[in-house]
Amino acid sequence: MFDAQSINLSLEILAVAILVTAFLIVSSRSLLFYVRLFSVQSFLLGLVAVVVATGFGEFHILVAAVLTIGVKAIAIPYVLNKIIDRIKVHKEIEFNLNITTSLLVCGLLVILADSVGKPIIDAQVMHALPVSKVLPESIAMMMIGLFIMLARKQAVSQIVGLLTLENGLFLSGLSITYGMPLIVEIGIFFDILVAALILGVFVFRINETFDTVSVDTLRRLKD
Amino acid sequence: MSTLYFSLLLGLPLLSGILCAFLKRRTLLEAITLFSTALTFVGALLLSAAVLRGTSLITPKGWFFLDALSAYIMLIVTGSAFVVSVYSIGYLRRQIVNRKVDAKMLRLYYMLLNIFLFTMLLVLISNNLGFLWIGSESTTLATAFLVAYYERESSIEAAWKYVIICSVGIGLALFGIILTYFSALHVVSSQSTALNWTSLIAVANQLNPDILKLAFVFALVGFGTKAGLAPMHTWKPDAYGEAPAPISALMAAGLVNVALYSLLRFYILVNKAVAVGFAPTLFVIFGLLSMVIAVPFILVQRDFKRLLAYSSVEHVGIIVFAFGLGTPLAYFGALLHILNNALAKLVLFLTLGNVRLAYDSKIMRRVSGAIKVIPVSATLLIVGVFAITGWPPFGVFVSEFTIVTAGFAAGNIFPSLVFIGVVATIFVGFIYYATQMVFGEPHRRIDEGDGDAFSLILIGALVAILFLLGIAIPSFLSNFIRQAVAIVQG
Amino acid sequence: MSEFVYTAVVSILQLLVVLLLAPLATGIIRKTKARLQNRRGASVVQPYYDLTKLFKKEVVLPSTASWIFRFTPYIVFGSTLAIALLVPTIATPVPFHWIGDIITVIYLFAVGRFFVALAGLDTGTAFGGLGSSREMSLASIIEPAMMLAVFTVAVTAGSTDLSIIVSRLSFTPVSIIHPSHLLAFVGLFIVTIAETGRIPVDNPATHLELTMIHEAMILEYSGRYLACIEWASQMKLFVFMALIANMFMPLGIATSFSFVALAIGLGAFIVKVSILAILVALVESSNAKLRLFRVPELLMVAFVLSLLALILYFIIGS
Amino acid sequence: MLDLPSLQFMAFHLLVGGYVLAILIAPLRDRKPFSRTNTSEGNTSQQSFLFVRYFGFGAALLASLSGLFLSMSVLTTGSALHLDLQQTLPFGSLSINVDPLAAFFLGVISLLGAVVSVYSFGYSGEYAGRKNLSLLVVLYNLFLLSMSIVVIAGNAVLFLIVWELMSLTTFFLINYEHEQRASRKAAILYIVMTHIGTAFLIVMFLLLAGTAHSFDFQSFRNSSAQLPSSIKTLIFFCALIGFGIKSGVVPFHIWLPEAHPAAPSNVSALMSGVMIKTGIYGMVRVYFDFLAPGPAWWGIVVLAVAVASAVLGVLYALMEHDLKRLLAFHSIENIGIILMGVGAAMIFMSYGNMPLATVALIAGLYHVLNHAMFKGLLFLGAGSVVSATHTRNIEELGGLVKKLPWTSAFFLIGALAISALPPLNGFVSEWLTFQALLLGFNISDLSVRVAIPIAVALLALTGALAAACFVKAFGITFLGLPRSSHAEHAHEPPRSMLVPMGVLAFACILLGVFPGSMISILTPVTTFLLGGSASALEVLNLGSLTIPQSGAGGVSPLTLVIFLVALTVLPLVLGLLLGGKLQKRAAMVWACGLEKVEPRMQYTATGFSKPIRMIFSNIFHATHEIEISEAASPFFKQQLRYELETESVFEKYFYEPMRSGVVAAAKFIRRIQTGHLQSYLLYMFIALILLLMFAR
Repeated sequence: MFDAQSINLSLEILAVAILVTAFLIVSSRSLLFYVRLFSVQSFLLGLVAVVVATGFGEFHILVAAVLTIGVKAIAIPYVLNKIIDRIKVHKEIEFNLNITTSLLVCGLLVILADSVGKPIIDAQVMHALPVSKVLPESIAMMMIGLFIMLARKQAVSQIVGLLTLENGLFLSGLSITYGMPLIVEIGIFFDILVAALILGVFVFRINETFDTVSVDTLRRLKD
Repeated sequence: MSTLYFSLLLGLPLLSGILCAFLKRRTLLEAITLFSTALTFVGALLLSAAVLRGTSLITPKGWFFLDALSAYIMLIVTGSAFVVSVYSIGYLRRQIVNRKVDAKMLRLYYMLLNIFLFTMLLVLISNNLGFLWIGSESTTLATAFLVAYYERESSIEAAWKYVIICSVGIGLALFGIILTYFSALHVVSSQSTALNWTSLIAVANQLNPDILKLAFVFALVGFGTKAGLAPMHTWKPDAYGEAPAPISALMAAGLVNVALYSLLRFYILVNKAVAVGFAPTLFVIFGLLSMVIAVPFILVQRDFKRLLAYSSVEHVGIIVFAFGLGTPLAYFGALLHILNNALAKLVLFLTLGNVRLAYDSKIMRRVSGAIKVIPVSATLLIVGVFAITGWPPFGVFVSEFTIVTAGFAAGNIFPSLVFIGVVATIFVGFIYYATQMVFGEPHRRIDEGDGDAFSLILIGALVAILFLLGIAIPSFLSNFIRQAVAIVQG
Repeated sequence: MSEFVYTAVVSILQLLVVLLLAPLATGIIRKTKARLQNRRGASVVQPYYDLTKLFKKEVVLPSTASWIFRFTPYIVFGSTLAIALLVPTIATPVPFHWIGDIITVIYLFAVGRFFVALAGLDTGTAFGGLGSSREMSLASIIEPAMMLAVFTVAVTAGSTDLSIIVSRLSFTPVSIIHPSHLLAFVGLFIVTIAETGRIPVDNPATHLELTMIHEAMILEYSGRYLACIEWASQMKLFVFMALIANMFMPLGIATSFSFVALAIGLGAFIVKVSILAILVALVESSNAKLRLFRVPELLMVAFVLSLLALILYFIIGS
Repeated sequence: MLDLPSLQFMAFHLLVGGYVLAILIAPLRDRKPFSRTNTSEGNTSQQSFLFVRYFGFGAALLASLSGLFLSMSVLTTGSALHLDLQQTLPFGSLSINVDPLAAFFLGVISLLGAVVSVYSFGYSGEYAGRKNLSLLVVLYNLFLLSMSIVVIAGNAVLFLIVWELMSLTTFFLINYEHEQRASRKAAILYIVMTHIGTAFLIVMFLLLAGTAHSFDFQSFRNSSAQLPSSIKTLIFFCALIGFGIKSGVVPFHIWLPEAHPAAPSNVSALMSGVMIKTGIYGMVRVYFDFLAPGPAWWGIVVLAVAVASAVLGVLYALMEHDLKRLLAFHSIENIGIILMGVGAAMIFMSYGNMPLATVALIAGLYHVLNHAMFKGLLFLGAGSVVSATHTRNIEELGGLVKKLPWTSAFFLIGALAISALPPLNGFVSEWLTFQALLLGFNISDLSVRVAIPIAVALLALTGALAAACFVKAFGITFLGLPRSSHAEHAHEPPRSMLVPMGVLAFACILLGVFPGSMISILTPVTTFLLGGSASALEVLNLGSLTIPQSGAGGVSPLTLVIFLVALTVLPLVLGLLLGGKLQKRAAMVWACGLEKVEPRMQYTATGFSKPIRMIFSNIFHATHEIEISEAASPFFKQQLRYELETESVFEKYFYEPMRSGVVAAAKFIRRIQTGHLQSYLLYMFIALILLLMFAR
C-alpha cells in the first residue's frame, strides 16, 4: 500500500483540480462547456474514490467510484447534452452577476470555506487522528455550486450548479470519511440520478410551456 | 420480528405504488390505495402500542428502528395518509367528471401517493442517517410530479422551484450527515454503525462538538428547507398552492412533520454533544423568524392555498421555537402541537379543496357565501380556521398555550411576547379571509355540490378530535408524548 | 311629639312658601324690569291672577299628542314641589332633608325637564322639537355647571345634604368667604339665569321662533296644563334663588324650631329673594338676548368657573 | 340531606347542564341542519321550530334561574362554592370558584339571561323559516354558558378557554345575519379586537403565573406580594387593555357600536347588558383581588379612561339615529360610569382608606347591575321596535307610543333609568358614584385632587347629555307622528316579549326604590375584596342610604317616590279647587298656515342633536352636504338632500392609519417572495453563510 502522506497529497491535488473545474464553470458561457466540465469534474471525483479505495483498502468504495464515473461523468452529461440539443439553447446570454464579479465572489467563498473547515481539520490533527485536508475544498465546492445556481439563469445551468454542489458533497464524503456504507452510497446515487432525470423532464416541460428555459420567465408565482 | 414488521410496513405502500403503475381500473386503484393506507395506519397503531409497551423495535443490523418519537410522528403521518386517501377518491372522481383529470393521470396520482407514503415511512423508521437522507430526498422526488400534476404553467414552475430548492437543501443536509459520520468514525467501534442514530446518541458526549455544530448548521438549513423554515420556506406556497388539495394536505400534515422529525434527531444529538444553548438558540431564532415572516403573507393574501402554506410556515416556526425553549414542558407542547397542527391543516386543506372544486378557483375574492353553497364543508372550514389560529376549545390552543407557558417559565419573555403577538396577528388575516369566503351570498350561481359523505364525516371526526384535545388530553396520548419527550431530552 | 310637629309644621311651611311666594318673585322681577324700562308694569301679584285664570280655562289638546303630553304638567309640578321639600328656605335643617341631597335636587329638576322636552316632541310640530332640542342641549351644560358650583359649597361643608350645608355655613359664616365660593356663586347665578329661561339666554316673554327655547316646548299647552307648567317654572326660579340665597348668604335662617326664629327666617328669606329677584331683573334689563349659538359659550363660562371653583377648593383646601 | 353545599352543587350542575342540554338537543330536532335554506315546509317544520324555540330557550331559562339561585345562595349565606374539575390539560387542575365577587356577576348574568330567554321565545319567531333557528339556540346557550363560567372560573386556563368561547359565540351571533355586509364587518372587527385583548390577557396571566407557579387564582392571590412593581404595572396595563377591549372603553370601543346592532336584539341585550361587564369583572378581579393594593396612579388612569369613555360614549350616541347603535354607544358611556366607581375605589384602596373604597366599589358594582337591567330593557324594547317596523333608523319612526303602548311605556322607564332620573335605579348608582368621587377630597394627594373634580364635572356632563340623548331616542322614536309607513303599521309584539320587558322595567323601579336591600347583597362582595368595613354605607329606615364619611349626605328613594306621587296629585286637587272639572278639547295643532301637520314638519333626530353638534364641534368635526334640486323656480324646491357626517376621531386618526400602515408594511415585506428562484436560493445561501459564521 501507499503511505498515508502521499495518498493525502494526491487527494489534495485531485481536490484542487476539482475546484478548478468549478471555477471554470463559473467563468464560462457555453452550456455545452458546462456539461463537459461537469463530466471532467465527476471523473476526477471518481479518481478520488479510486484513490481512497486503493489507498486505504476500503474496496467497497470502488463501487462508488464506478458509479460516480458511470452516472455522473457519463450518464448525466449525456442526458444534459440531449436536453441542450433539444431545447436549442447553447449560450448563456444574461447573468445575474458578470463573470469577473462571480469569480471574485467564488474566491471569497473559498476563503470562507477555508475558515470554516480549517479549525475542524486542525482539531482532528491535534488529536492525531488520520484525516484528509480537503474538507475546505469540498465546502467551497458546495458553495460554488450554490453560487452557480444563483448567478445563472438557464435551467440547465441550475442543474449543473446543483450537481456541482453534490460533487462537493461527495468529495467531502469520500475524502474525510472514506465513504459511507455501501448500501447508503448506492441509495444516494440512485436518488441523485432520479433527481437529475426529473429535473431534465421539467426542463423539457418548461421549454414546451414557456418556449424558453430561462428561469427568469418562471415568475408567475409570487406574493 | 421487527424486520418483518418494518418490511411489511414499508412494503405495503411500495408494492401498492408499483401495482398502481400497472393498473387501469379506477375502482381498483382506489381500493388498493385505500387498503394500503388503512393497513399502514393500523400497522402504525400496532407498532406504536408495542413501542408504548416498551418493546424494542430495532432490526438486527440496526438499519431500522422505531422509538416513541418516530412512532408518534408515524402515527400522524399514516393517519393523515389514510384521511387523504379517502378524500382523494371523491376529489379525483369529481375532477374526472370535470375533465380536469384523465385515466392516465389518475394512475400516476395513486402510484405517487403510495410511493410518497413509502418514502415518508422510510425516513421515520430509519436508524441509519443515510437511509434517513435517502428517504428525505425521495419524498421530494415522489412529490415532484404531484406538484406539477395539472401541468399548468404555474404548476410546472412551482414544481421546478420545489425540486431545485429542496434538492439544494437536502444536499446541504447530506453534508451535515457526512460531518456527523466523520465525527463518529473514530468514536464508534464499527464503521457500519457509525451512521446509526442509536449508536450515535449513545456516544454523543464523546463526539467532537465543533464538527457537530457545523453538522447541525447544515442539517438545520437542509431539513429546515424540507420543513419550510424561513428563510428556506419559499417553495412552500408555490408547491402547496399548485399540488392537488389532498396532496397539499398530506405535505402539510405529513411531510412537514417528517422533515421536522429528521431535524429533531440532529437537535437531540447536538444538544447532548455541544455545550448548552447552541442548537436551542438557533431553533428559537429560526422558529420566531418563520412565525414573523408568515405574518405579512397571511395578512395580505389572495390565494387560499398559499394562505395555508404560510400558515404551515408559521406553525413549523411555532414547533421549532417550542423545541428551542428546551424544557420538558416545551417539548410536550411542541409534540402536541405537531399533532394539532396536522389535524387542523388536514381539515383546512381538505375543506378548502371542496371550496376549490365548488367555485373552481382558489382566489379568495371569488369565493363568498360558501356556507350556502357547501354548508358542511364551510362549517368545518370556519371551525378549522378557529382551530388553527389557536382558539379554545381546540387543541391548538392547548399546545400553543403550553408553549408560551414554557417560554415564560424558561425566562424567554421577549420571544414569547413575539410569539403571542404573531399568533394574534395571524388570526386577523385568517378570520378576515375566512369570513369573506364562508359568509355572505355567493357572487354567482354555483351548481357544484359538496364533497362526498365519507370524507366529510372523516373531516368532521378530525374536528371532533381537535375539540377533544382542546378540553382533555387522553392519558394514553400524554403517556405517548411523555415518552417521546424523554427521547427529545436525550 | 315635638319631632312630629316640627316635621309637619316646617314641611308644610316649606311647601307653602315655595308654592305661594314663587309667583310673587316672578311678579317682582317683572315689575322691576318694567320700572327699569320706564314702564309702570303690571302689579306684582299679576302672576297669581294669571295662574288662577289659567286653572279655570279649558284645555285644548293637540290631536297628535299622547298621554305623555297630558301627564307632563303634573309630573313637572310635582317634581318641582318635591324639590321645595329639600331646599331650605326659611329654616334649616328641613325635616325631610334625608330624602335627598343636592344631587337629588338637580336630578329632580332633570326629571321635569325630561318630560317637558318629551311633551314638546309629542305634539309633532316643528316648534315643539325645536324647543326640546335647544332645552336639552343647553341643559347638558347647565346641569353640570350647576352641580359643580353646588359641589364646591358642598365639599366646604363636608356634605352634599343641603340642610347640612346651610346649617354648617350658617354656624361658621366665615368659611363662606373663600375664593372658590365667589367663582361658584357667579357660576350658579349664570346657571340660574339660564335654567329658568331668562335673558340673555332665553326670553320668557316672547314667542319668536328664532330665539325661544322653553316657550317653544310648551307652545301647545293651554288652560290648566299651562298653569301647572307656568307655576312650576316660577317655583323653579324661586327654588334656585332660595338655593343661592341660603348657600351663599345663610344669614337669618331659622336654625331652631320656634315661632320667632321661623318668623325671622321668613323675613330674612323674603328680603334675600327679593334682592336676588331685583338682581335678575337688572341683568335682564341690562343685557340683550344672546344669539342662540352664543349661549353655549356663556354656559361654558359658567361650567368652567364652577369647575375651577371645585378644583381650587380641592387644591387650596379650606 | 339538602344542606347548602349540596344545593349549590346541584345548582351549578343545573346551570351547566341546562345550557349544555339545549346545545345538544336543539340541533337534533332541526331536521336538516345544513340545508341550504330553511324554508318552512308545512306543519312538521313549524312544529320543529316551535320545539327548538321552546326547548332551547326553556332550558336556558332553567339554567339561568339556577345560576341566579347559586349566586344568591353565595351572596346571602356567604359560603362560597369551590369545585375542582378533573385534570385533563397540562396546566394543573381546572377549578370553579364561586366567591362573592363571582356570585354577584353570575347573578347579574343569570338574571338578565333568564329574562332575555323568555323574550327570546317570542323574538326568535322573527327568524322562523328564514334562518337556521337551532343554530341561534345553540349559540345563544353557548354564549350564556361561557359567560357564566367566565365569572366563576377559579383558574386562569379555564378562564381563558371560556373567555374565548364567549368571544367565539358572540362572533357567530353578530354574524348571524351574515348576508349583510355590515354584520360581517362588525363580526370581524369584534373578533379581531377581542382577540388582541385576549393576547394581552394571556400575557397578564403568564406574568402572574410566573411568580405563582400555578394558574390557580388562589395562588395568584397569595403570591402577588412577591411580584416586582414593574411586573405589577405591566399586569395592570395588560388587564386594562385586555379587559378594556372587551368592555368597550375608549379608545378600544370601536367594535362595540358595530357589533351590538348587528346581533339579534335578544343577543344585543345580553352583550350590552352583561357581556361587556365580564371585562369589568376581570378588572375588579385583577385589581382588587390579585394585585391589591396598587399605587394611586392606577386608579387615576382607570378614572381617566372611565371619564373619556363616559363623555365620548354619550357624545357619539347623540349623533346616532340608528336606535341600536345609539344604545351601543350608551353602553360605552355606562361602562365609563362603572369604571369611575372602580377607579375611585382603587385610589381609596391605595391610600388604605377601605371605607371610602367600599362606597366607591359599591357604586361601580351597583351600576353594573343597574346597567344590565335598563340596558337590557332598552335593547329588548329596541328589538320589539325593530321587529315591529323592520327599521332601526329612528328618522323613519315616530308615533309608536300609540301603536306599541306597552313597549313604549317600558322603553320610557328604561330611558328614565339610563338618564339617571330619580327614583329609578340609574339614579341611585349615579348618586353613589358622585358621592364616591366627592369623597376624594379626603385624599390629600394633589394629582387625586385635580383628577377628582374633573371626573365629577365630566360625570355631570355625561348625565345631562345622556338625558338629552334619551329625550331624542324616546321622543323621535315613539312620539309625534309616524315618519314612514313602517312606523304607521307597527303592532305590539307578543306577550312573551312584553312580559320580560315589564319584568326589567319593574326591576329598574325596584332597584331604584329599594337600594338598601341590594346594597346588603353587595356587602359580601366588598367585604371579600376590601375587608370587613361594611359600615361605610348606612342603610337607614325607609331604605335611606347615608354615607357617614360625607357628613351624612343621603337619599331615600322610597320616601321620595311617596312624596313625588303625593305632590303630583296636588295640582290635580288644586285644579279641582280652583277650576273644577278639567275641560278638554282636542284640536289640530297649528301647522304654520298649511292645511294640517305633516310628519315631515317634525323635528328630525339629526336636527335635534344639532345644537350639541355645534357646541362640541371640536369633537365631532361634522361635515355636511346639502343638495337642492329645484323644479321651476328657486322658490319651489323639488327635493332637498342633506347629508351629515361626523368624524370618529379614533377610527380616523388611530385605527385607520394603523390598519393601512400594517397593510402597507405587509405589502412591502411580501415582496421578498419575488417569484425568482435565484432570490430564494440567495436567502438559503445567506442563511447558510450567517449560520456558518455563527457556528464558528
